[in-house]
Amino acid sequence: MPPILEQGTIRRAERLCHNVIDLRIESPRIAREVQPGQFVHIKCADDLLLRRPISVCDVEDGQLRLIVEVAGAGTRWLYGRRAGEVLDLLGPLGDRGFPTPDARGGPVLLLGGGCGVAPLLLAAKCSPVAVDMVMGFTEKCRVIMEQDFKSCCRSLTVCTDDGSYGTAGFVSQAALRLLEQEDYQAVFSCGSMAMLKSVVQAVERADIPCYLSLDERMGCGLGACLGCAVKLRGEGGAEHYGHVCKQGPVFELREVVWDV
Amino acid sequence: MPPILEQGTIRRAERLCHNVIDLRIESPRIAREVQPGQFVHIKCADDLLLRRPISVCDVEDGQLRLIVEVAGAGTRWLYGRRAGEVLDLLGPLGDRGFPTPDARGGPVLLLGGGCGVAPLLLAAKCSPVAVDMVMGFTEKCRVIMEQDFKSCCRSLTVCTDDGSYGTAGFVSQAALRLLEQEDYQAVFSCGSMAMLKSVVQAVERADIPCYLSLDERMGCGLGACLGCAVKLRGEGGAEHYGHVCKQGPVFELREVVWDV
Amino acid sequence: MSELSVRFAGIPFKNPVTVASGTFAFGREYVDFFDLSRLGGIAVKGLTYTERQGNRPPRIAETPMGMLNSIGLQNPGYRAFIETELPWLRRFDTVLIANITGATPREYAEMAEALGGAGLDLIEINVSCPNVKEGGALFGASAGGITEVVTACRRATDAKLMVKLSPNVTDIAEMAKAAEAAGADALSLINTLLGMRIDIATRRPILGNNLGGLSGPAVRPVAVRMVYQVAQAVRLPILGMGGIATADDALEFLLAGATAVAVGTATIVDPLAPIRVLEGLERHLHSTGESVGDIIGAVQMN
Amino acid sequence: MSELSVRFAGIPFKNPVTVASGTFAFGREYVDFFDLSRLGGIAVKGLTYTERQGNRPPRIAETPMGMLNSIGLQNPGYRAFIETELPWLRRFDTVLIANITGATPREYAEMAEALGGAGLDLIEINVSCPNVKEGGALFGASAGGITEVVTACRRATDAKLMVKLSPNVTDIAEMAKAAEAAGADALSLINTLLGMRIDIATRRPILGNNLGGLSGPAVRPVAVRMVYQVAQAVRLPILGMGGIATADDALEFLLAGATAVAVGTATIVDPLAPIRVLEGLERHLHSTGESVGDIIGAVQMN
Ligand SMILES: Cc1cc2nc3c(=O)[nH]c(=O)nc-3n(C[C@H](O)[C@H](O)[C@H](O)COP(=O)(O)OP(=O)(O)OC[C@H]3O[C@@H](n4cnc5c(N)ncnc54)[C@H](O)[C@@H]3O)c2cc1C
Ligand SMILES: Cc1cc2nc3c(=O)[nH]c(=O)nc-3n(C[C@H](O)[C@H](O)[C@H](O)COP(=O)(O)OP(=O)(O)OC[C@H]3O[C@@H](n4cnc5c(N)ncnc54)[C@H](O)[C@@H]3O)c2cc1C
Ligand SMILES: Cc1cc2nc3c(=O)[nH]c(=O)nc-3n(C[C@H](O)[C@H](O)[C@H](O)COP(=O)(O)O)c2cc1C
Ligand SMILES: Cc1cc2nc3c(=O)[nH]c(=O)nc-3n(C[C@H](O)[C@H](O)[C@H](O)COP(=O)(O)O)c2cc1C
Ligand code: FES
Ligand code: FES
Repeated sequence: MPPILEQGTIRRAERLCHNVIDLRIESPRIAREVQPGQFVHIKCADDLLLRRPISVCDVEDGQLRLIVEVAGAGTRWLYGRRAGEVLDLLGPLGDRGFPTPDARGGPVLLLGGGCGVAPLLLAAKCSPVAVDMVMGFTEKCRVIMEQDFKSCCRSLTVCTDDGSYGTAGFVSQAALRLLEQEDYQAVFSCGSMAMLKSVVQAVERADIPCYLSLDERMGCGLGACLGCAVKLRGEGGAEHYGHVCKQGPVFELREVVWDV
Repeated sequence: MPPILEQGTIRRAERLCHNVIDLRIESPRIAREVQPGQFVHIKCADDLLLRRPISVCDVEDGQLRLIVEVAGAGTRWLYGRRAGEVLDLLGPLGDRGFPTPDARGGPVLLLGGGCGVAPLLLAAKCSPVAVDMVMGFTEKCRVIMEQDFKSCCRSLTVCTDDGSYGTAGFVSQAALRLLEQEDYQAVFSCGSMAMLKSVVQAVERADIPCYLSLDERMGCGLGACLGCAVKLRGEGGAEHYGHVCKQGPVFELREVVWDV
Repeated sequence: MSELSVRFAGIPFKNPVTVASGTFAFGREYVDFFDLSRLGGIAVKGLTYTERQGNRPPRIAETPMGMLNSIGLQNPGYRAFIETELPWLRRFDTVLIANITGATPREYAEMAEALGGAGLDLIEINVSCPNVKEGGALFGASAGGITEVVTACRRATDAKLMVKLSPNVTDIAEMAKAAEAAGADALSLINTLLGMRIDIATRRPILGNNLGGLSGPAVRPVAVRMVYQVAQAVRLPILGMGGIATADDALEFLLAGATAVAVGTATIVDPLAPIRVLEGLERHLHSTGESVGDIIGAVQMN
Repeated sequence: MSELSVRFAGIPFKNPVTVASGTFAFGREYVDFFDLSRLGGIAVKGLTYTERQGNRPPRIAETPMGMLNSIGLQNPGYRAFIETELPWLRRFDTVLIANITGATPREYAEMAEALGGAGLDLIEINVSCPNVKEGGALFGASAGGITEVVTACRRATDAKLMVKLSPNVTDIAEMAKAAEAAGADALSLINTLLGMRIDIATRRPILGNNLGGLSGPAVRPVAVRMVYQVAQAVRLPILGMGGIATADDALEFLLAGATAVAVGTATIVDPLAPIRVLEGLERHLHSTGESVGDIIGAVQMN
């Protein structure tokens, strides 16, 4: 599925909470091709040169669903969009999204933090096996997409850092409990670097594959500019730089060299 | 009247012809102070660094009226504005607009070309003596503001270069005829450089003051950056550079050194 | 001492926000917008030995997030400045910075002497104006030229001397070291990058003078880099500038090693820009509980 | 000959629109967007003597209408290029431009020889990469360094040599003359301007490598100026680049004296940018009835 340039018309723009928007974008050509974990690269305001990568959260009726949280100028611009406006999209990008679970294997555990829950929805919907979802937010008013996950997951655990909603504590803590109880065939995770780190620690002990969607500053999104480097461990253990936009954005935890 | 920074809300945005828009902007503080010939300096799109100078065409009920013709990226952005949107304005600018005619003197002759007719409307409305207006356009479909001038001028001559409407020919030709018939106390003119040149030639023979609104690329609009230079002839005949934004934008024809 | 105040070349600045030479004239145009005494300092329009009319128009061309100017130092000459503008400017409680360009080291020295004598707090030696034929950038393009001009000025006055460096050089640190060795008290950078725009319709450069100096946000990454390199190379305090439009921009320069900053092109766009930078800086310091001094040069390299 | 074709260093280009080294990899990522045979030429990602992994991330930082990159020449080495990429690229009817950076003049020469032997149309000698420690910009910062590298390459091959000049120099014309005297067949400019951005929250440079190269529309006025200056100083054909995103931008470079242009950062933003530039140029020529040759160097100074 080669990447496509498409002008997508926003059909719905709904604020989920302060600084988080849920966009439904008519983009039939990209929507037809997209796989869980892939992203679109969006041209934002005229005064912002580079595109911004945003994961596809869901697809339905030729529409892409994107969840965007304000992090800077580009995402603030996206947060200000309204139905009827048109976005310049490049996608679907990423040769590797979340893998399709083995239909004969155990269930899959999804771990998402903040806006990082978004790409896990499509992964959950496309899973041939049961999925358990753990999602974490700083506090009650930041919780999003609870209903979406409830309707497609076997179980849903909502955590808040401050205990103002659901289970108090971090995603990794809830994950540890679930990993003890159940034989998962894989873990899929997406969230902030801090969350991923703690997930890595939690999962490393369990001997199951863990797929992480990584964040890196991007240029082309196509694998050409070599901007979005991530240090990987190759077959023989040799380290090299791969590229998040092309070889990812999802990587298996053990291929990644955690420098930082 | 020191210049004012004001956020003006567009109350009406009406296309007068292809690429020409008529904007009414709620800007009570600037509107209260503005004199004929003065301009406002407008921040346009986020990716355009500098403001754009636009003459005030009229004031009514705390609203500025501006006529903008697309000439490049900034004016194209202005052309795309709609009622309800807010503009960042700096004005009124220019220490010298069109002078107030002597109430006991003869009538005044106004010569405008294209969008250059705009600032002449306020001058006409503020004149204590009768005004004759000659306005020129390339062709019929470019004629604007005919009614506006009709209602405040003693006579109105509309010229088109191709004769598709009104009198065929240039403003300067019609001006010559009027100058022969009538003892004007002054000529006020605004238009393209080509039009101003031909007006200068026509008027130079008549021994009456002629006030021209000049165009120059601007930075600050305040007289600080010294960007908008125009060569002037001083008292003793010595040439020096004055600044359109501050000492103008209106100059008497004989002070200007016509280099180009 | 407030958390905003800094000492710069021994001179107390109430805050580190100044306005850049040539973008603020002699201040008169801005008194309607804010009290000039709020500024840490004011660098006045570049002065020359005798009156200059400047270059022919057009003098300004917009570029992507930047602007080219080819003003060419239009100014009444340094004597007229001392007589007509200085007495008026003195009413403001702010550091006054003269900015001088000579055709020869001798002209620089005479101006520095006279302006020092007239009580200017700081004299900015502009060896980097790209828009005049004689002097200016000619001196700033080599360490030898800088040495010559600064040495001449140093001999002529005890006033504080700040050398304004050109970014149009291979090795900015070398220029900084030359200025330091010749006795400069401070450095300011960057002046404008030499650039050109051609009108494709007329097939002529937009600027009457053909080439001009690029300023504004577009040049900021180059300016931050040069401030950092110079801060590593010399011990002189640095007045950083080049595309500063917000407090965040100013913080980048302070972190890179500037002791104070100047707002230039941003003021041309928004007369209140220097005040917005100042107020944003103030808010930032309140929120972190730091003083400006804690931020200067505090960048941690990767 | 169509009105779009040009001869560049004796090589026929079907049109003057190429893609800049490092922004197009080896072309594979763009075949889904357009037929690469439509391009006048393709400059491949910078090659080094042996494989390089490049610099640590982050490698990209956005700036006002520009971007900084510190890729650091991640590439498989020139031999792997010849073996793996070149045969694939050969299927396209376009001029292939190798881009080489050595740690020593000898490495440059060996690569030039091998790539010339492999039938590359044009070899771009990159003496201006700001993102590697050895070689690269080190050579491009002085006329002596350029002479050394170009002389070594000239001795090693009869292939056409194009020297890619760095904008981070005091006198670009001097560098161009050195390249011409040492036997270069063409020049390309500009490479990136050295810059830096600091994240004010972490107080660290955004780029893992701290400094990086600035490209994109922000640098265009500097690039146009340098192309003009170089065109005045030497007789070599110039491949102009730096912030070209539209046909109008390309026309500015041609008017300033470039014989062909390269689209770089714009392709990173919009994969179709080179085609848009090409089609716009075509439309422009149709409307004026000219050929590209009529435009090259046609700027009239004021
Ligand atoms: C594969 C992928 C998928 C993503 N999916 C989502 C999503 O579904 N929803 C969501 O809200 N965010 C998502 N992000 C993060 C999002 O791309 C950044 O928040 C956004 O690029 C920040 O841009 P800005 O202009 O708001 O911030 P600024 O800080 O102004 O951006 C400046 C530059 O840095 C880059 N940048 C800054 N932060 C990041 C970051 N965390 N990751 C990548 N680039 C960054 C920007 O793209 C831009 O080039 C995703 C990132 C990646 C790599
Ligand atoms: C005092 C004054 C009053 C004006 N009044 C009006 C008016 O009422 N209606 C109207 O339609 N136009 C008016 N103009 C002209 C208008 O300012 C320009 O058409 C406009 O600035 C062009 O900007 P742009 O972004 O569309 O074009 P671009 O070519 O993209 O602009 C690039 C840069 O050049 C400057 N520039 C380009 N052309 C001109 C020009 N002719 N005059 C001044 N600067 C220019 C721009 O301001 C900008 O800085 C006036 C100009 C002046 C000086
Ligand atoms: C219109 C204009 C006029 C300038 N005049 C001078 C000058 O007279 N002397 C000087 O040293 N620098 C002059 N400069 C350079 C500025 O002081 C400053 O160094 C440069 O513009 C970079 O800062 P900025 O990007 O904030 O504008 C001028 C800049 C502009 C834009
Ligand atoms: C991501 C990136 C990688 C680059 N890599 C190289 C390179 O390998 N070799 C080289 O000579 N120039 C390289 N350049 C410089 C470009 O070829 C070009 O000279 C510069 O970016 C200016 O053009 P632009 O503004 O159109 O991008 C690179 C530029 C970018 C943005
Ligand atoms: S963003 Fe260009 S290679 Fe990944
Ligand atoms: S625009 Fe700044 S002086 Fe006129």
